[in-house]
Amino acid sequence: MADYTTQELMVSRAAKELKNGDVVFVGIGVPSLAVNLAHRMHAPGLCMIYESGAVGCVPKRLPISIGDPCLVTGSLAVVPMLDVFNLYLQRGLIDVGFLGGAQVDRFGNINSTVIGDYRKPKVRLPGSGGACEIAALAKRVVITIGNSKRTMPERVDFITSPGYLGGGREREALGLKGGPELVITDMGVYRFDPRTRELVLVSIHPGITVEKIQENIGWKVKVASDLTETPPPGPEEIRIIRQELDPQGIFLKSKAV
Amino acid sequence: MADYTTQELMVSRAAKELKNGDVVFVGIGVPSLAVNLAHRMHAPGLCMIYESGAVGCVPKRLPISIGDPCLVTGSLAVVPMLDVFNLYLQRGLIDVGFLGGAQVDRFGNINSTVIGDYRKPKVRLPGSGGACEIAALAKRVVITIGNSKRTMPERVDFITSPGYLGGGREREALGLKGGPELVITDMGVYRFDPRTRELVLVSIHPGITVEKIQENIGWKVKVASDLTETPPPGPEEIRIIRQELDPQGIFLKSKAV
Amino acid sequence: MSKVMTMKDAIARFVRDGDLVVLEGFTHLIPFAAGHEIIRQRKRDLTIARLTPDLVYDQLIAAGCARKLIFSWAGNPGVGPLHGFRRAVEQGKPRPLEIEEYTHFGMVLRFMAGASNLPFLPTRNYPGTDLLRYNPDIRKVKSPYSDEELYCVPALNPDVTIVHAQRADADGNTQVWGLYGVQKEASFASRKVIVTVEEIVESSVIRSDPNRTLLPAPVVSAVVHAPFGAHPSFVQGAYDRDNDFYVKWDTVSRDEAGVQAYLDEWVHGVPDRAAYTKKMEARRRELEADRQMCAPVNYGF
Amino acid sequence: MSKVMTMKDAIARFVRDGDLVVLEGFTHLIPFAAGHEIIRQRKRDLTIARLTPDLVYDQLIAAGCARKLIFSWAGNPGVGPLHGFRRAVEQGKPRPLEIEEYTHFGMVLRFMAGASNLPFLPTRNYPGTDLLRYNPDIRKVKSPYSDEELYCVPALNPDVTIVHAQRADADGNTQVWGLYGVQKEASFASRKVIVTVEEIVESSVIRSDPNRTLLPAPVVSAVVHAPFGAHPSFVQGAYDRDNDFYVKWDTVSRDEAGVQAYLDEWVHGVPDRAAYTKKMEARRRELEADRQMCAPVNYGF
Repeated sequence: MADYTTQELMVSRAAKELKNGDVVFVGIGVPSLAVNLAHRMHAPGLCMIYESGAVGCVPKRLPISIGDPCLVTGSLAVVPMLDVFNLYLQRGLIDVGFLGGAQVDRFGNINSTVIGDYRKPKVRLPGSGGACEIAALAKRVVITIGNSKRTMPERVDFITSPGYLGGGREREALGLKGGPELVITDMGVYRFDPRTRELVLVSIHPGITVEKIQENIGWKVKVASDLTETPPPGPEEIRIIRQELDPQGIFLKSKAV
Repeated sequence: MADYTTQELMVSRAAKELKNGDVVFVGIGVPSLAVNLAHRMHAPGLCMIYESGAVGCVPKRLPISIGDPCLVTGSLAVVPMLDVFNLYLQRGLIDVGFLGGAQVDRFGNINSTVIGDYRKPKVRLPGSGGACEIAALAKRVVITIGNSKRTMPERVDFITSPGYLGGGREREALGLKGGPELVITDMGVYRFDPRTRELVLVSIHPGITVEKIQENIGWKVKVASDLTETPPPGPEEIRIIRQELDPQGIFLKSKAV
Repeated sequence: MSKVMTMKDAIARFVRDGDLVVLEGFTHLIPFAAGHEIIRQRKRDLTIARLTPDLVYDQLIAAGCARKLIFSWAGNPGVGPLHGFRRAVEQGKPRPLEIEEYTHFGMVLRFMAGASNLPFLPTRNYPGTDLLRYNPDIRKVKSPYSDEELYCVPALNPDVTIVHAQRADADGNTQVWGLYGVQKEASFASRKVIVTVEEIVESSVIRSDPNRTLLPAPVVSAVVHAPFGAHPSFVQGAYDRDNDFYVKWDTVSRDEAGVQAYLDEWVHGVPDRAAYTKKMEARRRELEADRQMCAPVNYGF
Repeated sequence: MSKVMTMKDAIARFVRDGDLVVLEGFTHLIPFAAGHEIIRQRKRDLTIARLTPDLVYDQLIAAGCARKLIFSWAGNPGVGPLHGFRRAVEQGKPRPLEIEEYTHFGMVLRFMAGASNLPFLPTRNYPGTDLLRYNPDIRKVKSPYSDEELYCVPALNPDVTIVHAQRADADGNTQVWGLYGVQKEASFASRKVIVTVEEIVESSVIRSDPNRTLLPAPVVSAVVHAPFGAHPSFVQGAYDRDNDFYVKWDTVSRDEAGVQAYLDEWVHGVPDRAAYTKKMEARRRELEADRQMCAPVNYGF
């Protein structure tokens, strides 16, 4: 059995989604690892921006929070958050935003606010932070989440960050551009049907079956006619992830699938 | 005859209008000299702000323009112009603004835009710059201008910077606070009637008569019952102006009245 | 005129029960020392606003100082949930906590509107989010230049804002480098501003680099010398973020007893930040920053 | 990816006849070298926008490059009127000049709205000024939080903005100190941005002090090495303002012949700024700045 973890596979798949020259709004964990991997592999011209205001970061260690001092030292620019949101995000300079959450639904809407009722929460989650504006204003959005009936219900309890809302042209009708283009889970990769805007399974990870995925999602999932297997990370990618990006295995704990 | 010029008298009178601790929006020429004089005499805690974004300036030479590099070197802060207008002026941090112009009228309105018709100007003047917002948003405004029928007509050709508009409560009715409190000319000093908001002559410079002033103003001028003579600059003030502030006599040319 | 005073005096004088209080700093320069003094003086019924409540507000909430929270992301960065915040919201312990929720962009604009003395500022954000159903203060404004409608947020004007900085002079001219967060906007929006600093310097230091000044004296009410005053958050060029503490807080704060024990030892158990720092001297040394100086620039003419 | 090119190439490639062009810099860092290259390449029908047209636009106008001016203060700072501007407005020479007039605050907000991709921004300014009668684009917007009505100004989005700076790296990461003016807002508002600099530096210099960066590479289209490129305006830490030239311009520009003679000698008469600088080497030396270095700060952790 191949020597890589599911998270490493997700990181490598997410990295492949980034083009050289992309300006990327980075979050902590898998997104941060993916962006740093792409930066070292095929996208040296990629520009990392953190919502904390650090631009063009070259972190000398794995950042623990989006405001880690290692993001500032040696960066190309540090700007007020007012500029991050007005001049970078709203102005349209951000090519790719990474988002996660507690729930992602059939149309790519994300919930990171509350499980249950907003006023009487079962579980109160952190809330939007910058997620809502990234979902609304970045050109492309890549989502990472666990594949389960709990985390991928047909409809999220609360739309924190708008995807395609009810599907079809609902998002465009509200004047929103962009939108999610890819969802990467621990079992497979989804894109969005250009017409219905519904999630479509386009690749499954090695060892996973379509049945397994159907058991772990909240609706009858659409499957692409040209369904493929997600390419596993190459040895160089694994080396970079383990030796350079997360040597202490802070985010990518287990080394066995 | 006393050894001081009319301009030196105007500078010293304007300086007396400034309190210690005032945050003052400074212009070039008489205002700049007045503020620097006050700073050296009775208002060491006065804070100078130039619309160019220099705050707490300690110019080592007489600044020729409001963007002179000597305003930056050794200043307490240099800020973007967006902050000057949003965070300092509109926020209400500016206690005193100095304004001049080509015309000042009976209700303290200032014209620095055009003589004649706006679309077919006899003389096209520079325009507002920051004057309109200073007149609208500073807590107090001090005006300096020459006393003549041309420069002090009953109604200005164009209101660049609002004073009390048509007089009475017209300014307040538009939601504007503050307003001009003093007009200093080469012949006298005027305040504003608290009810009619019309200019009232409160002091005349040594050697000037009320008749002389009436001949050099565009309407029947109101004179205060307690009309006084403008106090001449003291020897220390004259020394500072001539030796420290304008040693080359760039703004205060002639040394004889 | 010098505005230097002790933390005790600054909090006693400028923070009153029932005030709208802001302690800002986005992961960087979080004024923990000031937060602890607010707890020590048992201030009550505060409305506390911050983009990320972080541990400093989790502690204020758990200590019962706050009746309402205005925020945009309530988590323990890089670790997990804020248990004090969740207990208050989910179980009303130690007292019910009213919440008013925005997004980061919304909070930044609220401070900027307040700092600019404007009633609101517009944004292209918000279409489609359910936040609109629960926050009636995110409203629509019509552009006078087209048929476009945009959402907007109302100004936020705190009674007092507290920020921590690398250095200030005695008058309050304050300089910051590294992450700026929203301290400038929050401070200009506020009626009173308390600045706590690692170092009080001569004005000549400030004047040697005027472009670094974040806050000018006229907006500052008090200057407090509080070295290590941002721990467990960090100060660029002074000390690193104490990530272990953020992880430990996840355990400490799981029940009210744990929080109380922490407050008894580290807040009520010490008179001030100096004592707190002495008590963890070894840790402080571990967190000390390496030197990586910037290239100086010429301000001459 | 390096964006370094010659001034000739940058202007030829990014400035087209009929464009809305902005050369910003408030008394400080005015990109005169770029302005001269625009004249040299005989660009036509430009709409030029700037808070203070200053000598750089007086020359563009007198050279017949502009059909419209958007501005807020048209004078020769500290000297008097701009004769080229007045001839165009009062007598239509060398060609009629359409004007669109705001105030400084209004222009700053127009750039900020453009930089923020917003249709407008509100202000408490403008009640009572006659400017409202002649500028129909200063409009009213109603606050959704009260009965208040405020004035607002529309976004300004130039085709190309040109700024001069102390230093940038080859990718376009640009640093400025001293007066900031509105260069950041004008550049972010613009479709294309040309940065002309005193010095092109290694990225490591930029990275040693990231808080000084005014413009990040993603907004910059071209980087031009143009030492002394802001003369007769100034560059903090490099050279002083040439006040004598500003005074001399008052005489030179009083008639069209005077302006033409100046352009023939100093613009069309030289191939580029390097030749211009060589031609006034003695003057350049007189204007060289003294050294007054800032206190360096620590970015370590």
